[in-house]
Formats: sequence, structure tokens, C-alpha cells
Amino acid sequence: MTELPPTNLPYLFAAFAVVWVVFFIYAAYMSWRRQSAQRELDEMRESNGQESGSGGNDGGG
Amino acid sequence: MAAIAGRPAGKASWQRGLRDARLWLLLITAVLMLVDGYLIFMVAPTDAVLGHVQRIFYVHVPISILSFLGFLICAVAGIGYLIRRTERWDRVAHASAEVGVVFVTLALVTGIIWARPVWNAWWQWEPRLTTTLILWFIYVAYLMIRQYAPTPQQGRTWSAVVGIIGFVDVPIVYYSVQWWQSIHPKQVIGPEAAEGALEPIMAQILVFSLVATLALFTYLLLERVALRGIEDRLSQLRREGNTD
Amino acid sequence: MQSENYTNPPAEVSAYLESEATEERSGWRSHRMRLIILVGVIALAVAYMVYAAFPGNTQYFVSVSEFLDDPRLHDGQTLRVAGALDPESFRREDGSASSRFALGDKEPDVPGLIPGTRVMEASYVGVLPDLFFNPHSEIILEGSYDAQSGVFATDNILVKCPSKYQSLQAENPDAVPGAAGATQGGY
Amino acid sequence: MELLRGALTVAWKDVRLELRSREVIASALVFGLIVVVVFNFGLNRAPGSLAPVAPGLLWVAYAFIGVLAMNRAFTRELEHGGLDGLLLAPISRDAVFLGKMLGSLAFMLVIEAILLPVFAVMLDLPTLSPTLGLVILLATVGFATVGTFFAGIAVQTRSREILLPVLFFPVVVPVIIAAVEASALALQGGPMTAVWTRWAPLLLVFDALYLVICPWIFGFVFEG
Repeated sequence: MTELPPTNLPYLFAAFAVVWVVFFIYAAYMSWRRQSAQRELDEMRESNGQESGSGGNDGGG
Repeated sequence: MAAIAGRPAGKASWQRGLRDARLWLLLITAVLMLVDGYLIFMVAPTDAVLGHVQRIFYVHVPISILSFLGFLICAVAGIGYLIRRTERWDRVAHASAEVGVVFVTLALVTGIIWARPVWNAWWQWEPRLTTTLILWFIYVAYLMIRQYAPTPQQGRTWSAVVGIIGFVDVPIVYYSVQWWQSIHPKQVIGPEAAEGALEPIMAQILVFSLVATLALFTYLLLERVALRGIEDRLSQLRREGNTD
Repeated sequence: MQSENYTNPPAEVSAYLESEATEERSGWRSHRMRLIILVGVIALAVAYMVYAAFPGNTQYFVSVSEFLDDPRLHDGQTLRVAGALDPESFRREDGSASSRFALGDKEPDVPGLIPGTRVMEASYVGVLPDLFFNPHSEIILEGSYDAQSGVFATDNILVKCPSKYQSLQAENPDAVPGAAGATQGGY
Repeated sequence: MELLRGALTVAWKDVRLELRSREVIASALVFGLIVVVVFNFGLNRAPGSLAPVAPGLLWVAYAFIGVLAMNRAFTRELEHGGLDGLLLAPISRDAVFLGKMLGSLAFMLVIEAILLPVFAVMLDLPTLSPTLGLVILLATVGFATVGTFFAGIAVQTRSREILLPVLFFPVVVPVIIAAVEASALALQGGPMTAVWTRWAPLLLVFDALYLVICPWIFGFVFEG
């Protein structure tokens, strides 16, 4: 009964590492995509504002 | 075009408020997670049978529970969308399904890593694992339908249907260890948990982990909704630009 | 958007709109009808499943006494038998990976095998899992029974962990001080 | 009655089309034969090792054949705007659904019936039992109902080959479990009480469930 339980630390660290890496990548990816979309949106809005509605084609892509 | 140029100022400030709220939430989440890590590694007692590896429990269980929450939100928002047919409901449903898929994937992965030293096998085709894998497939299908539908309109309707039907699997996953013979441990929290399945200190740390993970879940969900919002506006602008 | 210069619709249009509206209402009624059928069928299905179908049916494993009492399982088919290790029975030949042991019935969340329970002889070749000797673990043997030798030839060993988590201290209040210190200090 | 007449019209249209082109049944049959051959190479290591997995094998083959057949049956509607024509026809969505489902059911039953003796010969199984026939009938009703529903969705998307199985299999898992268990009993030839008291009623319950839910949501899905 006094036998100590096994440690298995590599599994413990692997599990935590996977969780944190995935969460971090997911959050970073979303924030990167949001920023680039936001930038594109701002550019588009700016160019639309300057040419007042006629030149909306340059924002695509 | 005029609608975009003449955006009411109230909406912009509301959005800025939301962005600030997300930043605050991120900060709170980070603090909670640090405390949670301290609790898990320094305060939580070592399990008498499983040893240190049992600490995976404090991420595995909250992540699984929050994946259920994600799919619940997805189903409810799907119903909301089918009734109201407004973009807002769909945005929430889509975001929660995606976050839910991330969480259920991590629940599966942490479970697999935990199972290897404890069960002596990475994977077993037993009820809990099998039903969870089916849940994963259902909501991956949900995301695929959106991706591949001929029109966004149809994608929204069809995925809402899948999200609502798919939710049926969630209670099955929860009760699977009760209904069928299984190698997976029985429920330790929730309505079917046995008395004394957890030591008080373990239960307290689990609840804290749950709160911390809930904060993270909420942050990711809000971030995803915001991303969807911006992308929707962008694609709308592109469409308008092309039809000019 | 503005309806200032909007005149009343012609008669045929409003008639059409009205027919549309009644259709919608009858559509709604049929939805409610279906909802009732749906709830009925689901209630029936759930009641039926609770009554007979799934629980305990597709057995993931059998217990030792279930196995011993059922001669149909002794024909060499592959199956899983679950129980607790009889710690006295374990023998291993020196310098080899093959081991012999006996498995008895186990009550969930009670360490050790049930006193006085019948045991099944088993053999295994290979590395034993970490938790094999822990009295808390329920051991699941995958393999087949050899009726001639009366030994269960194990291909694979799984360990079912307890549904209860307990700290080392609570389990073992008078544990050796070094062990207690090790559990406190994380890793 | 109106519903049944509409459904039969749609189903009859499919059957006539099939009699002329034979593309669904022929392709599914060839596919089924290939599955049997691959199984033989993949599994037949020791003599007698096939018997325990035979029921599973049978249903893996039938499930994949079902997906193939139902996909074909709906893909055909895409050509020349057939699907729009169907949806614009003066019959209810239920009738459209029921008709397509009856057509698929008929195709699948024909394919399964032809493949049964093939399985009997090539895998050495006693597949020609009435109990097994009934199990197949019950399970195929469930398959065809769910499959028709999801095929209706998947066929319109850009990735119909993968989307249909991904949607279809999680939902029909209960049917597959029950069908495999019942077929195992039927193929063993032992006492069949468990088939009648447990698995056949379970299949019936799920068939009823799918038959109520699927046409209803089908109407929803094809609203817009």
C-alpha cells in the first residue's frame, strides 16, 4: 500500500503543452486574421471615401 | 456605399467598447490561467493511484465540459437563426461551433495522452471515446457544410439543422459511462456524479480550472464572433465594389 | 423603404397575399402536428431504450465470475475479462518477460479483490503496465481462454482506473515522510 | 393519399430512369464486388478468421454501397436542373422526399439482394436466412431515410463525395450497431430471441424516428 504511484511526467507535460500550444495558435491566428481584415476594411473604406463611391474595385483580393 | 460612409457613431463606439472588453477578458484569462497552473502543479495533491499524470484531469475535464457548452450555444443559436433568420444568430452559432470543435479536439487529445500511461493503451473503442469522436465528426461536418454550401444562405440554414440535430449526441456522451460498461471513469461532476468521487481540494481546484477555462472559452468565442463580423463586412464591401 | 407613394395593392395581389397567409398558418399547424408526433416518437424511443435496448448490452468486458460461469466463453474466442490481481499469485520466470498470475472479482472503487472470490489463472508475455500491481486498478485482460490448460492466454493488458480520485495523503495518512514531501512539492 | 401518389410518381420516375441507364445499380454492384475482394485480401489471414468479423464486413460494405447509390441517385437530379424541377413540381416537399427515399430504398434492396449470394459464396456465410433478410430490410429503411435527407444537402455542395458520408455515418450509428449485432446472431444460426426482442424493435424505433424527423427538416432545408 505504501508503494508510490508512477510519475509519468512526460505524458503530463505533453498534455499541457498540446493544450497551450493549440490555444495560443488558435487565438493568435484569429487575432492576425482579424487585424489583416480590419486593415483591408480600413483601406477600402478610405479609398471609397476619397473617390466617393466610384472606385470600389481596387479593394478586392 | 452610403450606408457604410454614414455609419452611426453609436455603433462604432459600441464596437470599440466590445474590443476593450475583449482585451480586459484576455487579461483576466491570463491571470486566471497562471493561478490555475500554480494550483494544478503546486497545490493539487498527487493522486494516490495514478500519480502526477492525474493532473491532466484539471484541463481534460473543463475542456470537455466547455466543448459541450460550445455545442449547446451552437444549437440554441441555430434555433434562433432558423426562427429569426438574422445574421447575428448565425455568427454566434458558427463561432461557437468552431470553438467547440477546438475544445473537443483538445479533450480527445488530452484524453489520448492520459490514457496511454493509465489504461496502457492510447485509444479504446469504448462508449465514451466513440461517442465523443462521433461528436467531433458531427461538428466538423457542420463546419464543412458552411464551407462547401452553394450559397452562404443555404450554408447557414443547413449547418443550423446539423448543429441542432448534432446536439443530441452531447447528453449521450455524458451519460455513456453510465449506460454502458466502459473503461472510462464515471462522471465526477454534474448530476450523475457519485458522492465523494473527488476529494474536496481536488473538487475546488477543478471548479477553479473550470472558471479559468470558461474565461478562455468566452474570450475565444468573442474573438471569433468579432472576426466573423469584420469578415462579413469585408465581403459585403467587396460584393458592392464588384457590382458597381 | 418609404411607403409614401405606395398605393393599395390590386385585388388579385391582396387575395394572393391572403392565401399565402392562410397557407402559412396551416403550415404552422402542420408543424405543430409534426412536433407532437416527433415528441411522441422520441418519447417512445427513449422509453424503449431505457426499458430494453442498450444498457449493459454490448458488453465491453465480462467479470471473472461471469466468465467462469459461462462455458460458452471458454471456446477460445477473443474476449476481455476484468477483475483484480491476486497479489500472492504473481510469478515471473527470471530473465524472461512471461508471467503467470490469477485474477479475481473486484468491487468498483474498493481496492483489492473481493475476499473469497474465485480466481482465473492467466498468463502474459510482455511488459506489464505501470498500474498493474496497484490494488486500486481494475485489470482488463484481452485474450482467449485455453480450455486444455485452463489458463487465460493474455494478448494485451488494459488498466481501468478508479472513478475516484484521492490524494496520496488521504489514502495513506501515515506515509513515509519523504513520500509525503514529494507529493507536496509538485514535481 | 395525395402524398403517396406524389411520392410514387417521383419514385417511379427514378426507377424508370434506372431501368434505362442502370448507372446506380451497376456502379454500386461493381463497387460491392470490389469491397468483397479487398476484404478478402485484407482480412483473410488464417482460415476461419473471417467468421467473427463477417457481420461487420457485411454492413461496412452495405453502408458504403448505400452512400454511393444515394449520392448517384441525387447527382442525377443535378443535370439539366432536375432538382429545381422536382422542387417546383406541384407536390409537397414530403412527397419529394418520400419519393426519392423510396427510389433509393428500392435500389439498395436490389443491390443488397444481389450481393447476398455473392457474400454467401465468396465469404462462406449462411446469408440466405429470412431473419437476416428482415434485419437488412429494417436497417436499409433507416439508411435510405437518413441517406436521402443528407444526400439532398450534400449533392448541392462542392464536396459531395466526402460530405455525405461525414454527415450520414454519425447519424446512422445506432442502426449500424443494431444491424451488426442482429446479423451476427442471424449468421451464427443460434437462438434468435435477441433479434426479435431487442435488435429488430430497436431498428424499428430508429426507422420511425428518422421517418418522422427527416421529411420535416427536408422541407426546412429546401425552403430557400
